[in-house]
Order: sequence, then structure tokens, then C-alpha cells
Amino acid sequence: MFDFYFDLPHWIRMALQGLAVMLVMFPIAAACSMAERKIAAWIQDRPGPNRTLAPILAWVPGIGFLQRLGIFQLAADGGKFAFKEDAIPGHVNKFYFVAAPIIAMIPALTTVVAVPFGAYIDSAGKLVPIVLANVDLGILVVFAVSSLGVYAVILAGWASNSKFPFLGGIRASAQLISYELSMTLSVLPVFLWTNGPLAGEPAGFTGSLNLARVVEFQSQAGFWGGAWFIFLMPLSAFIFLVALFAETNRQPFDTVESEADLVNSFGSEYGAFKWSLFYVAEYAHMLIGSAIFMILFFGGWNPLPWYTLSDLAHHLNFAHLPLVMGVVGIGIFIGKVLAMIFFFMWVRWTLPRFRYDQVMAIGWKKLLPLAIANLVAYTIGIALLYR
Amino acid sequence: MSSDIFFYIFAALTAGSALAVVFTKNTVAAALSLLVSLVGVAAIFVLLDAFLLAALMVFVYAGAVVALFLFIVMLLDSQGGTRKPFKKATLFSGFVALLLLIVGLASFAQRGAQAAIVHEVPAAAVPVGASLRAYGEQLFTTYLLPVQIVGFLLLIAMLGVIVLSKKFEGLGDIK
Amino acid sequence: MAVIPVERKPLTLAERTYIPQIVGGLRTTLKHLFRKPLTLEYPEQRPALPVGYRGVPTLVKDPNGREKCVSCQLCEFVCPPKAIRITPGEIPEESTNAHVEKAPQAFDIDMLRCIYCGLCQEVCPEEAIWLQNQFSMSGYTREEMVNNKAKLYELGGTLPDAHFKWDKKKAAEEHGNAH
Amino acid sequence: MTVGLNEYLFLSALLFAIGFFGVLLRKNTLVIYMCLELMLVASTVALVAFSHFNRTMDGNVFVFFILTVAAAEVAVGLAIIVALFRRRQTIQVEELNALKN
Repeated sequence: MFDFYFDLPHWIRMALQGLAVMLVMFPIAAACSMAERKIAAWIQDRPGPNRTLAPILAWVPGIGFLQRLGIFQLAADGGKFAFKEDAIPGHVNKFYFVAAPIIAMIPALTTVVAVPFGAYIDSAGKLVPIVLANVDLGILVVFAVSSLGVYAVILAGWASNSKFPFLGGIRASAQLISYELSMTLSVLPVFLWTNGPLAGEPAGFTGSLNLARVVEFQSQAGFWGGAWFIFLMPLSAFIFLVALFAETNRQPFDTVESEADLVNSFGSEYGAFKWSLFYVAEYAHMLIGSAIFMILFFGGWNPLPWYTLSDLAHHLNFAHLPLVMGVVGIGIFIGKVLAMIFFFMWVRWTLPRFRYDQVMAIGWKKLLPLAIANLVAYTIGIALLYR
Repeated sequence: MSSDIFFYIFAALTAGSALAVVFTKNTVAAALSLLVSLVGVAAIFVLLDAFLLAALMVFVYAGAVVALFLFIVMLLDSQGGTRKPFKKATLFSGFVALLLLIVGLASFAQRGAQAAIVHEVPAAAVPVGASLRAYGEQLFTTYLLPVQIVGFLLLIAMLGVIVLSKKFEGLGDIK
Repeated sequence: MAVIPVERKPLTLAERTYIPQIVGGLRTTLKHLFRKPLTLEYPEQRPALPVGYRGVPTLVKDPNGREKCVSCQLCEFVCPPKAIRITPGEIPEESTNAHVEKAPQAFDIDMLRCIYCGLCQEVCPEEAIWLQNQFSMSGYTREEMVNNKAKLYELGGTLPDAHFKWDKKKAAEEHGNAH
Repeated sequence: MTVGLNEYLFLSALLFAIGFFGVLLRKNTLVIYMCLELMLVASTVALVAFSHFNRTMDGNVFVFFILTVAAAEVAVGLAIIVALFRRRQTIQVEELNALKN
């Protein structure tokens, strides 16, 4: 059925896959901004955007429900951003000012390549992860590329050539570097565990930071095999979560774009389409971060702990249909990621913002020692366990 | 070979942005050119099958070191400033260095033509530098002492930075 | 006044991690997530106005259809932002209300200046100007936002009158029962 | 012509030379630092290339140490520059000539 697709040259297939992922990412990221407004409204006991409606659709029965959900607001916002006059202030450094939103999008969309988002069973009965580039380095690629995201904020702040964006840029560079450390240290126990001597590795296995492997590791048989890592290493998950909030500039760590003291910082000189690119990039970062969190600690595309996607496929009898299984796996995974995004928003409307010195103190004085202690403890524990 | 084209593209990118580091007036632009150059080097590493090093290059250098540079550039706000003409000694030494460079590169090219540098080593099944375990084994067996020394160096560097950036009280009269 | 120093309790370990508090906060916000919105969806739903609401100032007539204003200009005088402009005029001899002598020829309230203070209503000896329930004034031009006399009476309508002061006065004049 | 060790070494030498000229010619301490970094990176290119073409791990492992040392060096160096700037309000090398006389 899909032979024509597999007959295409390799690079065209790759390009199509990348394009497909981007075409999914971009609308989800945009829809997240809408969801953010709706959830903000619901938590604050108000209905949120619920008026927008394309006039030609008004006769469709049941459209009122979608209208109340604010679905069409998304199109209206997007249209506005696309057609609004894109003013460039006179005092900015034009080249870097225009380059900054583009640079924001690059790492946000590039990291997707190393993130697996589903699996299917091929004709040989082998579980194959669905991922653009199934590289050995997995998590390291994601960390490395996403660490470039800071330049967008720094550049935007510097090129804007005004005070608040500049301060925001400086804050961003310090904050992102600070929390990257704890984040990297917090995931090390996971990979120590998956690469341990008893990890059930095939012969000739050379150690891997592959993300799909982490999910496979969490979908083994038995009590310890099927346990998600959130149960095995809750402290790692907690540190990763906190660092993730800081890395994505979300409340309570959004000192970079705090409108109260920095007037939205790097965004303050931007408008229209360039501003919306920053927003989409932020949500794309959140999506990737949530995806990594789900893969590392919440079993990826497995529906429940100790109940894997293959189990589900065998029970519902679609294991022999790779397409169905792939779609179900991706669906479960995206559902989990969206739940995580909801958690981001939920926290945003619950906690007040930390002061900048508090952010730094938490990062260096609390989270980093905690991450190091966690790493040392798990290293010793795993060494003892496998001796 | 397609990887040849990639080598020339990334080599040109790396060298070009390295030149931009040297010749641009704006310090921020210099830091960003350094960033591009480092990413180019990471791409060269990928061509050499050193994927881990490429990722580390981007992670450590491009992600942290250049960000630190930019942070300091913005903190000190040193925008170019006036440029004095070079002294004669500088120009002379620069000229000598250029001569040496030309001689060195020419000898490279000549030796390369003789193709005597590389002894043909049989190709391994897995390219060197592609497996993580190889790195781990090397680091914790052959190179254990350097690893520990480097760890110690990092600790000392950290202490040094803390001491340097601390404002001491009562030392104001020492100039 | 005695000063009572209150010893601040040191935080427990659980409190210092903030986590129980954060979880409590999350529970609160989650409760609100499923609560019915408190929002009044304005153009469709209208707020219930309390008695004595001070909306747009209007001119009223008494139940006999006589305009109450006698253009004494007290409101014009008292109006803090000088929003009211009255042009007094005579009441023609042949009118049944000729004994009132004066009535406004023109009565303009500039709603771009009005601050809804209610002093005009307060000061009016004839109870002719009232701040009523109307609260939403809008227009496309500045001229539209000036309420002239006709508009003011249209907005004001008729209010019940307990006194019929001028009718009594006329009756007293005619029947010679002057004060 | 296939790309062999020579091309990589040529690139390495070129990068090193560019960095060297930067150190020589620039007056801004920060830019001099960046050029030093360029020189270090140039050496890593050579090491990785040697390692790849000789099929040994040593060059690759050595790059680790270079990266670590570079990170430490940047941290200390930038701290020194900041301290210098606090004291002298300049980071231009020709103005930092207290030891000249």
C-alpha cells in the first residue's frame, strides 16, 4: 500500500519525515498558546476566549461548542500575527534583531529529530521505535542542540538596544547555563541504570544514550522491568522537572520575560510575526522537554506502568498492524506530553514568580548539590546492586 | 563522494567565521562568529565519526562557553572603541608569522602529495569514536590519572573564579 | 499601646522545601478549574442594577407630561467638570404652565466630560435631573456624545411625582389661597 | 579527490593560524580570548582527524581533556577580565600597561 513511499530516495523520505514532524509540531505549539489562555481562564473562574467564529461556519450545527472552546480564536490570532505590520524599531541592530526569532526556532525544531515518539512491531516481530534519527547519543543531542536556544534570547535582548530586553538577555544567559547543569546531572542515573551490567543487553552492546532504549527498558517484563523510572528515581525526576521549568522559562522561573519588572524583556521590542515565532519556539521547547520527561520517567508510549504498548496491542489484537500500532503509540505519547503541558500551565497559574536572586540561589545552592548527591547515591547503589 | 562536499562546505564555514572573529569590530558579532565556527567544527567531527565529541563540542563550547563570553561582553559593554594603528613590531611579527604559516602549509601540501603520512590501517567494522563504551573504557583505564587531574583542575578553577569574583573588603587602598 | 513581640515560628523541613505548600496550591487551582465561571457575559447577560444606581444623567417629566426643569442653572453651576450647558428660555404666555415662567430652551450634557458625580441631581430644586439606570453611552463622534434636550427627555422618561408643586401653586394662585 | 588526513590537518592549521593572528592583532582582551579558544579548537580538529585516520581512540580521548581545560580556562580567564575591568575600567590591552616602566 505504501510501496511508492519506500521507493522514494532516502533523502526525500527523510525530508518528508522531518516536514511531517514539523507540520505536527507547529500547530500543536500554536494550539498550546490557545490552551494556555483557556486554562488560565478556567482556573480563574472565567470562560476565556469564546466569541470568535468564522461567519461562513455559523450555520454548522454544534459549531457553538467549538466556538465556546475558542478553537477559531487560534486562526484569528494566527491571521493577525501573519498580517500585522511587522515594525522594526529604528534603534535596533537590524540583522541580529531579525535573526533572533529565526535562531529561536532552529533548536526548538531541530531537537525533534532525536526524540522517539512511538513504536510498532515489524514483520519480524521486533519492536521498532518511530524516530527521525535513531542516534546512539539521543539525550546528548537533545541537550546540546537545545542549549543553543539561549542565543535567541541573548541576541534578541542585545539587538533590541534598549534596557529591559538587554537585562532579560543577561538574565537568560545566566539562568539557562545554571539549570543546564542540574538537568544534565539529574538524568545520568537513568542512563547508568539502563546501561548497567544486568541491563539485559545483547552481545556486543557498547553502551548508549539512546532515548528509545530507555523506553524499551521501561517496558520489560517483571516488576522491576516494567516500573517507570519515576518510581525508581523520583528525586531525579523532580530535579529534572524543576530544571525543565527553568530551562523553558516557565513560571515560577520566568524571570527572563517577567512583565512586572522587565516589561516582557526580550519580547518588548518585537511585534507581529517575529514575536509569535518566539512564542511558538517557547512552546516547542516545552513540548520537547515534556517529551523527554515522559520518555525518561513516565515510560514513553506505554499506556500504564507494568502494561506496555505491546501488551495493549496483543490484548486488542492489532499487534500485526504496524500502522495501527504506530498511531496508537504516537497517540498515547502525544496524550502524555499534552498532559505534561497542562501541568506546566497549571503550575503557571498556581505559583508566583521567584525573584531573580532566588532563582539563582535555588539553582546553585539547592538543586545542583541535590543533583550531585542524587547522582553519587545512585552510582553507589547501582554499583552495589550489580556487583 | 558526498561527504567530501560536506567537508568543504563546513571547512569553509568554519574558516570563514573564524576570520570573522578576528576581523569584525563588534565584540558581540565576534562571539557569534565564534559560535558559528564551533558549530562548523562540530560538523567536521561528525564527518570524522566522532559523534560524542561533536555533541560535547556543541554542548560545552557552543552552549556554555560562548554564552559565557556573550554574558561577559554584555556585562562589560565593550563596544569596539577606537582603534590605534599597529606598531611596527606587531606588523613585523605578523608578517613573520604569515611567512611561517605559508611555509608550513606549503610543506603540508607537498607532503600530502607524497601521501606518506598515513600508513594504511585496515578499516574497523565500527568507526573509531562512534561507540560510547570505548570512550568510557579509555577514560577510566589508560587515562585515569589525567581524568583525575582534570577534575582537580576544574575544582581549582572553580575556587579561583569564586575568589576572583568576590569583592574583598578593606583592600580599596591597594592600587 | 503595648507592643507584643510575636515569635516567628521556624519553618519545618517540609515547609522549607515548599512542596506541601505547592501541592496545596495546585489542589486549590485544580478545584477552580472545574468550577463554573463567575463571569457575566455582558452583551447577552445584563448586570442587575441596585436601587439608587447612578447612571447617565437624564431629564424627567412629571406624570402630567410637563417638563420639570425651570432652568435655574444650579446644576450648570455646580457641575464640577462643566459638562452641562443650559440656555434658558421663556415659557410662552398662552401655555398652561405660563406661571412657571422659565424652561430650558436648550439643555446639553456633554457625556465626554460628565463624571457621573450626581451633584446635579443633588442640587436640583425641582427634582428634574436624575441619574438613572442607563450606564452605557457610546458614539462615533464627539458630537454624538453630547446629549441634547430631546435626547435627555427620551432617556429620562417620566418619574412619579409626589408633590405636583407647580400645579398646587397655580391652584393656590387661582383660589386665592396664597401662603 | 577524496578528503583525507591532509585536508583535515590543513583546516586545523588554518584555524590555528587565524586564531594566532587574532591573538597577535586584536587589542580587545575578550576577542584575544576568543582567538585563543579558536586555537584550542584547531588542535582538537587535528587530534580527532589523526584518531580517525589512525583508528585509535587516543586522539578522541585527548579532546575530552582539551574541552575540560578550555572550559576551566574560560571560566578563570573571564573572571580575571571582569576583575580587571572593575579595577581599570578598560579591557584594551594597550591601556593595561602598568608593568611597562
